[in-house]
Amino acid sequence: MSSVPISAFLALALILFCIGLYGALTKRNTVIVLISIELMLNAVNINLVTFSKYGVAPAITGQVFALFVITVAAAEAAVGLAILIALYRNRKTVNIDEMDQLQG
Amino acid sequence: MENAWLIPLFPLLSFLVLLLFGRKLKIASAYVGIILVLVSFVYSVIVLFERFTAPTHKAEAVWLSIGELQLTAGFEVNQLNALMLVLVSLVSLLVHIYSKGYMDGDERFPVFYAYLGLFTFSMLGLVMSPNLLQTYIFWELVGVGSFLLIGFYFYKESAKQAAKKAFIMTRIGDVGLFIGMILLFWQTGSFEYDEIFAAVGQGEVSEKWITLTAILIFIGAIGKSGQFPLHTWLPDAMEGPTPVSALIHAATMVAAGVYLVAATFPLFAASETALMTVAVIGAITAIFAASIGLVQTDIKRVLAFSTVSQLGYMMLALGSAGYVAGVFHLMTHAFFKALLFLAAGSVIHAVVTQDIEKMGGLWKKLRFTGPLFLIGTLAISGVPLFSGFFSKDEILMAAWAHGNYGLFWLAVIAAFFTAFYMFRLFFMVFSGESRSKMDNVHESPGVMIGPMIVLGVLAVVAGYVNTPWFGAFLGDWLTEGNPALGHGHVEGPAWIMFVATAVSLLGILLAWLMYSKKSLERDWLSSRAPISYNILVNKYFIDEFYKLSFVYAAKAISLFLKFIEIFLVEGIMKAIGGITQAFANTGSKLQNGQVQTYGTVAFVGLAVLLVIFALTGGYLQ
Amino acid sequence: MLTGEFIAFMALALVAIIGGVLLINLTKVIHMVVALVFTFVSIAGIFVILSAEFIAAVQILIYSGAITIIMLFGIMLTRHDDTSEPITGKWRKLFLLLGVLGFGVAVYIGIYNLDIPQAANTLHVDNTEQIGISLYSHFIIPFELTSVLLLVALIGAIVLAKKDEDDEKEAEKE
Amino acid sequence: MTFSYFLTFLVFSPLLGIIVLAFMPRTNEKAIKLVGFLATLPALILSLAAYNMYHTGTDLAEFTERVRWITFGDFGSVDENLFTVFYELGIDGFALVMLVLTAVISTLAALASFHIKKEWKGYYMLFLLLVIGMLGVFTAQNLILFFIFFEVTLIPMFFLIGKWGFFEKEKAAYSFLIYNGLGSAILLIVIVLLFARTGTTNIDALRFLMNTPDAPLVTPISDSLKMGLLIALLVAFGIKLPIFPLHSWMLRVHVEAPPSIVMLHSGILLKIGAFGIIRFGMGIFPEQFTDLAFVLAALGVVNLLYGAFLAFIQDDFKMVLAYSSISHMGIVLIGLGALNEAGIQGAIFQVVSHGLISALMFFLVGVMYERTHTSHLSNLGGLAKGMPIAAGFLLAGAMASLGLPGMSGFVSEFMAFLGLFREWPILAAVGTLGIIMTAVYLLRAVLAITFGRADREFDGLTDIRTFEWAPVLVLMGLIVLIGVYPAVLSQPLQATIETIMLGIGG
Repeated sequence: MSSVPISAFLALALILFCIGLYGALTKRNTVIVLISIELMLNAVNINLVTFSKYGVAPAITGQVFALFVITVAAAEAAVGLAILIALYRNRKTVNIDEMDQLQG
Repeated sequence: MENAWLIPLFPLLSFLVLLLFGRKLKIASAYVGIILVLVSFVYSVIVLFERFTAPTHKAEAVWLSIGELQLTAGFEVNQLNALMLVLVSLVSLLVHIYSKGYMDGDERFPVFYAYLGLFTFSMLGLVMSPNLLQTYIFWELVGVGSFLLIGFYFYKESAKQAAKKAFIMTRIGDVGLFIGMILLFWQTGSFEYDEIFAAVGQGEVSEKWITLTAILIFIGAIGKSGQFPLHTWLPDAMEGPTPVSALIHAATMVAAGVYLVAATFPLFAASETALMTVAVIGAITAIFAASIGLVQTDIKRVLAFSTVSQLGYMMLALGSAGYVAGVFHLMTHAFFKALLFLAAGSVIHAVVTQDIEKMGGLWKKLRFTGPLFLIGTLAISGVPLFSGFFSKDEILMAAWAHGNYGLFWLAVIAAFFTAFYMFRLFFMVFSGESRSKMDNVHESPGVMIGPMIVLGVLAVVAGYVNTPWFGAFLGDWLTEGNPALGHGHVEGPAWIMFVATAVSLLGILLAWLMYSKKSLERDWLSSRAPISYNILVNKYFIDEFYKLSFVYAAKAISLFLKFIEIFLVEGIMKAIGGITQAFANTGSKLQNGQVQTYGTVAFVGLAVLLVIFALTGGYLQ
Repeated sequence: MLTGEFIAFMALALVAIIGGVLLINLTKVIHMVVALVFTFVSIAGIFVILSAEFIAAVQILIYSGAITIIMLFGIMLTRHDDTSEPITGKWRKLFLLLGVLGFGVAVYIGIYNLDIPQAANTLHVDNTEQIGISLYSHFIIPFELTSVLLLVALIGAIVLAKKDEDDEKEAEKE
Repeated sequence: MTFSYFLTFLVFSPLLGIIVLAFMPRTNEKAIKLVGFLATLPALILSLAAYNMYHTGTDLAEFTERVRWITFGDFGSVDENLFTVFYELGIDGFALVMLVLTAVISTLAALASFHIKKEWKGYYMLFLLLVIGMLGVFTAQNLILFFIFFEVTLIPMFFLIGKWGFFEKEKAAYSFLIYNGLGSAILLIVIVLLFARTGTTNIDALRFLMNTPDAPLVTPISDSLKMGLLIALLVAFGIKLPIFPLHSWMLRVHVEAPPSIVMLHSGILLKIGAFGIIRFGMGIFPEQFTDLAFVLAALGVVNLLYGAFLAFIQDDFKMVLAYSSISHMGIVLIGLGALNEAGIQGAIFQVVSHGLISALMFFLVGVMYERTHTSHLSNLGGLAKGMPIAAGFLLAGAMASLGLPGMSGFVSEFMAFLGLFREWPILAAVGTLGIIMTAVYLLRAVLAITFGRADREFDGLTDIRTFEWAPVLVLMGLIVLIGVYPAVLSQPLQATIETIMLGIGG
């Protein structure tokens, strides 16, 4: 029925996830880090939707979950940016390597 | 005879009592020791007489069980054992009595008697053992007794070294016995003598194994009996008190090696190679030690080398299938050599030196010791009518009859040497002018003379139990009912007896000419052939050789291992420490407060796990 | 087997990946966000291929629309002096790259020959209706909770981003 | 008749002492020492009672006690005991012997601790905790309990070395902790893996599961994994034993720890390694063990010779004894490697015998150090004059150590070699070189201390004092007892060895 194998979708999701991950862990600019995280979430969505169609037990649930993920991602993006702006106001920088308050 | 196991326990009791209460008993500890050993001796004599009429008695109980295997302990009274019991307890008794005088005034007097008790216990236990394992146990205990007594003067550096050397050299031999015993056990399934002999007799053990195990057991005998090449401890062992030398290093313990070969004789008899080894080692030791004895100047060392040489004789006898000859010489030698040592002790007691160059002219001053020493000297030299003559004759006969002609002539030369150096000793000590600085040289007390007289009598008459003229009583009795041990008496050509007599008389004559009459130059050898003289004085440089080879080799190996220890083992230690530290350092560096670093580490960790997972197929099977 | 579906998938996937790679490699922040828009849109296309039309619509609305715009605002509200990466990050980057590659390979080993038997499904029929039904029946409680979450996020974002006047004053004093 | 909580009381009886000590003023030296000593007595009395009951025919299984403790997951529907950890104590003949040995040496070490000069309160509290750990290790019936008790021995030991030791005590304590921590970690991995795969950690159950084909395991374990687990176990316990080249920590501990603690360490703690190898290595993985037997025997010979040669050139007497421990543990390995009845029995005998002998030797070292303030051979000499009794016991201890017949060392050495000669005669013959070397180094060291001319400063030495008599006499008595009448040991061991032999299939 389908000419595209399930593994192709999964592989695409994997590649996007890896790119997002790499970006999230290497970029200095906090905005880009946030964007990379969005990309990772998107990759997850691809998986969810793929399994919703091609999984062992196809069901709509996968798509519903993708919706939830998108919602949470949107909320996260909003809060993340708010924090970023608050931080920027305090420290005049958006570079993530200058934020090391975690260090004791 | 059922209660013969009590015999060794009396000296053990003496040991324990003196160890616990010796300090309070002081001089009375001598009486404790003497009485208890006397009981042993009396009982041994009774057992011996019972044995003349009754058959061999053997009793055993399980000592240790290993799964199905059951190792037993017990005692056995056969002809050889009964004879040895009397011999050991007698000499021990005499030495106990003698020491009362000799050790008088020593502050560790009770300790000395305690050690004597321990030694006597072990030696009596040794000669009653019905199996190899028990033999080995007492064999080692005997070694400890000897070690303790050699090191009795513990504050002397030389005594310390001698004790250590004695223990280690004999231990090397013991390991041979240990290996031989275990191998024999796995071949025959038993440590029991009779079962081993039965297995060997029925051909259950291959020739190769018999030879191997017999030679290993013989290595044990080499160590204990001071045979070449493990003889070097015995002369050094003379650092101990002289009565100890008489008891341990002349009459009993060193003869244990001979006893061991005799006790396992059927095993040796089954392998011609093993017999030949014993004979060759024996003959080499006999001539080799005798040649060293020619030039020594310490009275006890001369006697020590003569002991080594005589033990070589016994080995030669056993190796030539002369079971009776070996045991016979063991017995006579015990008497005359103990006599010689006790007499030497008496001499040392009188002049407070062991150097024969500083003695001389003592014949008139020591009215008892002198004649007794002469008896011993005559006996050991093989002068006819004394005990040594008969037993030595028997050995030569056995060697000739067995076809060891080369060894026979070696033995004859050794007999010549023996006669020469023993009389050299005698003349230097007792004849001529006094070279001693001591003024008040006096005879030893009666408590020392008494035992010597007993031994003197025995040194003369002991030979008559087995003579070609009056019948070989001892031989017949020893071999009775046991054909594996050979005949009671070996017939040999009559000229052997004359040759033996001739060489010993020749030796005596030569010694007389050199040292008493002084018609021959004394330093004949040292001036004509200084090299060979040097070699003899330094005992063929064997001690030096051992020092250079084995001692340094052990040191070198140890140092090499120390390097391994420092670089390899400590290296592992350092590596473990270093890795831990490196981890800690990296870890603390990673704690820089940056989320991305944390994320990286966490993620890479996950990735590594996943890769491992993927590579191993997902699961450790 | 060059079906239309396959060609569409390949094209969309290619665009998505190129977008992602550009996100990593471009230097200007604005360019990066624009590159990302391409990725988001192609992912929406992928959703269509996977017969999730509703999700595709939501994807375009939320991601390509809302989130991108928020990000742009964020960029504009903050200062961006695009300097070069610090040198110390080099090793970490390499380390991470190896980790990411290892992770990718390991997961790929797990999925590359994944073969799940096809089961008939009716997802493409009235997709939106199906989602609606399950959202309002089976997932009603999580759905309501999502609204709470969004509300919290909204208020939180406002509180965080609002200028704190006390702080401002203190900052001026110093 | 069953003995409920007999073993619990035995194991935890020193706790009573800890509690009493906790409420005592820290300056009351005499009372603290007395309480510390008395607290070791209940365990001694109970263990002797257990030994006596065994001899009068009580079945050792009656001592077993079992309480459900921790349950992981919910597998009640499959088997209610699956993934459940019990608090279970029990003993077999081997454990009984080790228990008695531990109790005896603990009591004597408590006496020897009278030499301790500072902070008695903390010392005795840690000491008693250590005793609890050791008693527990030998009675634990499952691996998790075993591991807990095993760890309980580590911590007090660390502080006892680090606080009351000699000059480089901190370094010794840390190297002790690093090595043993590593060993515990490996042990923990093995235990957890076994638990996950089988759902049980009970030793008898594991022995059954591992050696029954088609046993109902939760997940199967391949032969190669079993081999891996066995090797891991051997490494973990090999550190403890110690096997060359994992021994360097133990040298430091022997030299730096206070002698009373070394008595326990050398006497008991090292034996946990042997106990573990026999109980778990041989018990749970007999087939794999058979494959490794030669390696073990060869390692044993290496240990024996390596220790002996290095002991030969040491100047510190404690170092000599430390290397001699390595050498003697080689005999344990030799016996285990021989893998026949004689060998295994020899190994267990050596465990007990070396425990007694090294405790005696280190006690004497403590006695001498207290008087002369040195343990270096080059500084000592002629002590036989000043303290003849101590010197005599030292010599007797050395004789026992070098395997003099009539003492326990000989029996074990003899049986181990008897076993090895049957399997690998050539290797055994090489090993006998160790017998000679043992005599060489021990005599060298002991004669250097006792013989020779006495130094002037050693003139006014006092000999063995009142409380010092008890340890030397008891230890010497036991050494001679085992040497003369080995049945006291071999009888309880019979059943254990039969079980092991059954597993090996010999």
